[in-house]
Amino acid sequence: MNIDIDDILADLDRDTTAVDHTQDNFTSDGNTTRLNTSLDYSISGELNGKIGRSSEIISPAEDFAQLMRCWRNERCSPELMPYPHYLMTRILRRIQEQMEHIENISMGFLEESMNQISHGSGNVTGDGDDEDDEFGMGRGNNVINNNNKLPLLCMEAELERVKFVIRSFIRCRLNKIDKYSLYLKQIEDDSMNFLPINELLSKEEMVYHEKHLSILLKLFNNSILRHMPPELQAINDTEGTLNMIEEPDWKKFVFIYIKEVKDDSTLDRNEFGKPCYTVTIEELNEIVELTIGGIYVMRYEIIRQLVLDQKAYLI
Amino acid sequence: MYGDLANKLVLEAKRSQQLSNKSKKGNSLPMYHEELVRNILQEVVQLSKNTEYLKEQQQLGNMDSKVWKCQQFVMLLCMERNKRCLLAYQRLRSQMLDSLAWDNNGLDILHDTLGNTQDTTDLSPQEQEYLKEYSELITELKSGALTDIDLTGSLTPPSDVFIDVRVLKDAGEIQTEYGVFNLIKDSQFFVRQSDVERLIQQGYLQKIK
Amino acid sequence: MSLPAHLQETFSPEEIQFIVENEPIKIFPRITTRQLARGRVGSVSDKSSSNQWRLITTDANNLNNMVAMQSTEVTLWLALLLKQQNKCSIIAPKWLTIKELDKSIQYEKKYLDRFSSIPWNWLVLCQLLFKRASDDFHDPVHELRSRIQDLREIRQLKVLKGLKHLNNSHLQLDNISILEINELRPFIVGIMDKLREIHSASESNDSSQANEDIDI
Amino acid sequence: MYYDIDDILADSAEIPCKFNYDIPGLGYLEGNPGKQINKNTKIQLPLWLARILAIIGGDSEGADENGDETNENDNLPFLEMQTPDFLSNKVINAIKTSPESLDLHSINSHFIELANKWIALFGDTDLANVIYDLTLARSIELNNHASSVALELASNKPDNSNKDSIYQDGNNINTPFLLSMDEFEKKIYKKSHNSYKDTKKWLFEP
Repeated sequence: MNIDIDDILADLDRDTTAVDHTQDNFTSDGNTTRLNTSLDYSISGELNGKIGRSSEIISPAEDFAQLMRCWRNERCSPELMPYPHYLMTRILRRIQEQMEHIENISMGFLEESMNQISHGSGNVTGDGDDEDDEFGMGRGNNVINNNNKLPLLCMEAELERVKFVIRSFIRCRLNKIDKYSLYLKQIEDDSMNFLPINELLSKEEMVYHEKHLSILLKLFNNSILRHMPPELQAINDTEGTLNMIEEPDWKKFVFIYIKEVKDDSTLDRNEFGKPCYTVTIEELNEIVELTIGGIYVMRYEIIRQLVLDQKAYLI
Repeated sequence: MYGDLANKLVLEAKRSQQLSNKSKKGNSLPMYHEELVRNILQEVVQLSKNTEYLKEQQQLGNMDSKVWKCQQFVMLLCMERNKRCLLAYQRLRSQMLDSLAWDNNGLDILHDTLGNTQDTTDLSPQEQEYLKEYSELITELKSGALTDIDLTGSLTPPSDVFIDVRVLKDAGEIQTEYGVFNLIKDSQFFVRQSDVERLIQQGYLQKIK
Repeated sequence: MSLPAHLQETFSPEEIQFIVENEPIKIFPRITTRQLARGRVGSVSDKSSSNQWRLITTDANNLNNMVAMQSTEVTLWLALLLKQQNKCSIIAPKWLTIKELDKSIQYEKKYLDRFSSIPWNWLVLCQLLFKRASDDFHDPVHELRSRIQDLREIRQLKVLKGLKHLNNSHLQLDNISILEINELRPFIVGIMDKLREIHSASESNDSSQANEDIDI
Repeated sequence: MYYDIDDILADSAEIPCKFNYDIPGLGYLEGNPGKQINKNTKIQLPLWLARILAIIGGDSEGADENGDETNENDNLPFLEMQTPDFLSNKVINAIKTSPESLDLHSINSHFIELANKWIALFGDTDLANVIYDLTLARSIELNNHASSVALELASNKPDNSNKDSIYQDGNNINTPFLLSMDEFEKKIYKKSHNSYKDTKKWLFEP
């Protein structure tokens, strides 16, 4: 499988990403079935089931809402969620463009203010006593101090916000990558997994995973393992008295909100005629109805598919 | 009894865990228990030798198989226990080192004295190497596709993008998109928070409410 | 750890605020941004775009078409920013009046086993508005505040009473708000996980299988 | 769980064991190096050791061939674990009588975790019910303490440097219940207390 996601993404439109022209690139591969399934997953996961309608345009607002979902799900779920490749590419590109845009605007302002300084009204140390201080925030020339700059102020603020979410999102993912590094290694070697590792992780995350694991193992080896008899040097022993590989706690309780999805054939009706999803907690032999709009504390494994299908949110 | 030393080490680990839990900001690591670790490793070597010896005896037919099996198991379990304790201790410390590296923006804190609270001599040579390499990894990750994000930046949501700051100590000139600021003690500026985050952390600037 | 331990358990209240700030709210702008040159939207030249909003997380249309004293809807954080710059007043949501809050309080008192359906962000939203837009309310803010406090206390008491129903299966907590969830999460999840572990430990007698796993 | 510090510590709890065989050379386990351990000897062993020795040792191949009595004896594991003090009838009864006023920490600092391990080892449903009720009943008490955050804490005191310390928060000083919590309960207490406190702080921020 030598498909470079980035190559495909490079073809995608800028702000208005048409979805399904990426499909062909994948089906030409020998590994058609599995790849398509996983791709379907990541696309439908990202776009809320809009696959197949090539005219569909994803607005920046929708994308950001989706990013917020990804961030909140990631923070609440015990497992590492699939990396939203397409979404992240679009948003990172928008950030970059916006930064350039802002720079252009502020360069303009800077020139303006330079001109003012050369005309003798400069106040560089800034004691903040500008008469034309429309925002009540002027502190000299190094500030945004007129009405025209209000959009710029908002755009800067927005940029900080979106950067924060991505930062927090990635840091959360890195933390899970570290926590489950050996487990992920195991997944990597197991081709039967639901997502190949290069879809579960971003390219950067794959590098991080590999390198961090290797320096950690080096630390373990140099300070402990190499002083041990050979039969005790393993770090991934799952057969011994204790499993050395930590897996996500699939049964961990999480808070979920059941979303309203129109015309979902998997929806049932409860005794009051309200639409709901029926799930079974096998260990307890219990059947639970999850009503649309309801909030529950549930075992993660029970509602995992609903979350992946975006029918439920972790909150 | 075998395993007692290892237990002591884990109690140490528990203590440093509690210490670092107390502050939300990553604490520095306590001293690496080099001697204790060495003694535990020695115990393992001793156990391993005993195991070899017993194996020879068994092969010579000098031992009842049940007795041999039991002795083997006891020693194996002791070795495994020691291994688990050693690894858990080292893993906990490696996690603390990770936090340290993130708090220091992936900078080489061993050679950066600015605002650094970690005493290098409290780390084992292997840990120092680990910290150096992990810091490099963070630096590497920060560039590339995620350059714009500043991965080591604040994990508190941005509240005020622009803030008033007071200069606490002279810090020379800084260049931002909004021009050059000459940071002279006691002067005040209205600046973009992200531009001066580091200077605030380092105590050069103070946010004015 | 690349994420501090306290953020691995739950969100910080500041993060909850951040989430809430991305919701839309109605405002009365005090400025007009709508430009007369119609039909050129989308192809604005670089020069005029410096006083146009171009945003990447929300639709900037409303911002670029503000007319003074004509209500419009923007994202809360933008509303708060405009408000801070004295460029708008914020229209408090309908449920945030003395009359509506009294209704909610009555409901909370009447039904001891459920929460009234005030919005999922009520506690955060009103806190933000009280703090940053207190002059935009028709009702006296201190009275609104005391009712919010009443609501908070009644609901807290309800939660406290409900805790004895924690179990190893699941809970249904409709209409519990985001800040309430977040505050309770470490406790509820911590205890329910343990109850689950205790129960499943008794179900799976693992001594027999462990026997086969061990080999010298 | 492999790297979990508390799990490792819980595993070090001592369990009374009875050996089913004479084993020469294991005297060091009871402080007599070089000596043998005699059949039926009672000895305290850490759980991490006892747990395995209690399920292995049986000579299954031999038993398959001839089922006479000697071989059946040979099928016993190396040792048997006996009910440890922290799960004695006395303790169980105390749990049933008044779970909230029990000093769990002094019975065993990892009581709940250990009880859980015991339940898993023997599939002990009765014990599971007792521990389940105990955990739940005490959690209510725990929550009462964790959620009572003194108002002064909500204000931003700059000198509040050790505010996260478990026993030093406002009205919680020297509360007997807090001192009676085991390590699991302490962990939950800290997490939830911090959560209540952070929320309150945010709500009352000036």
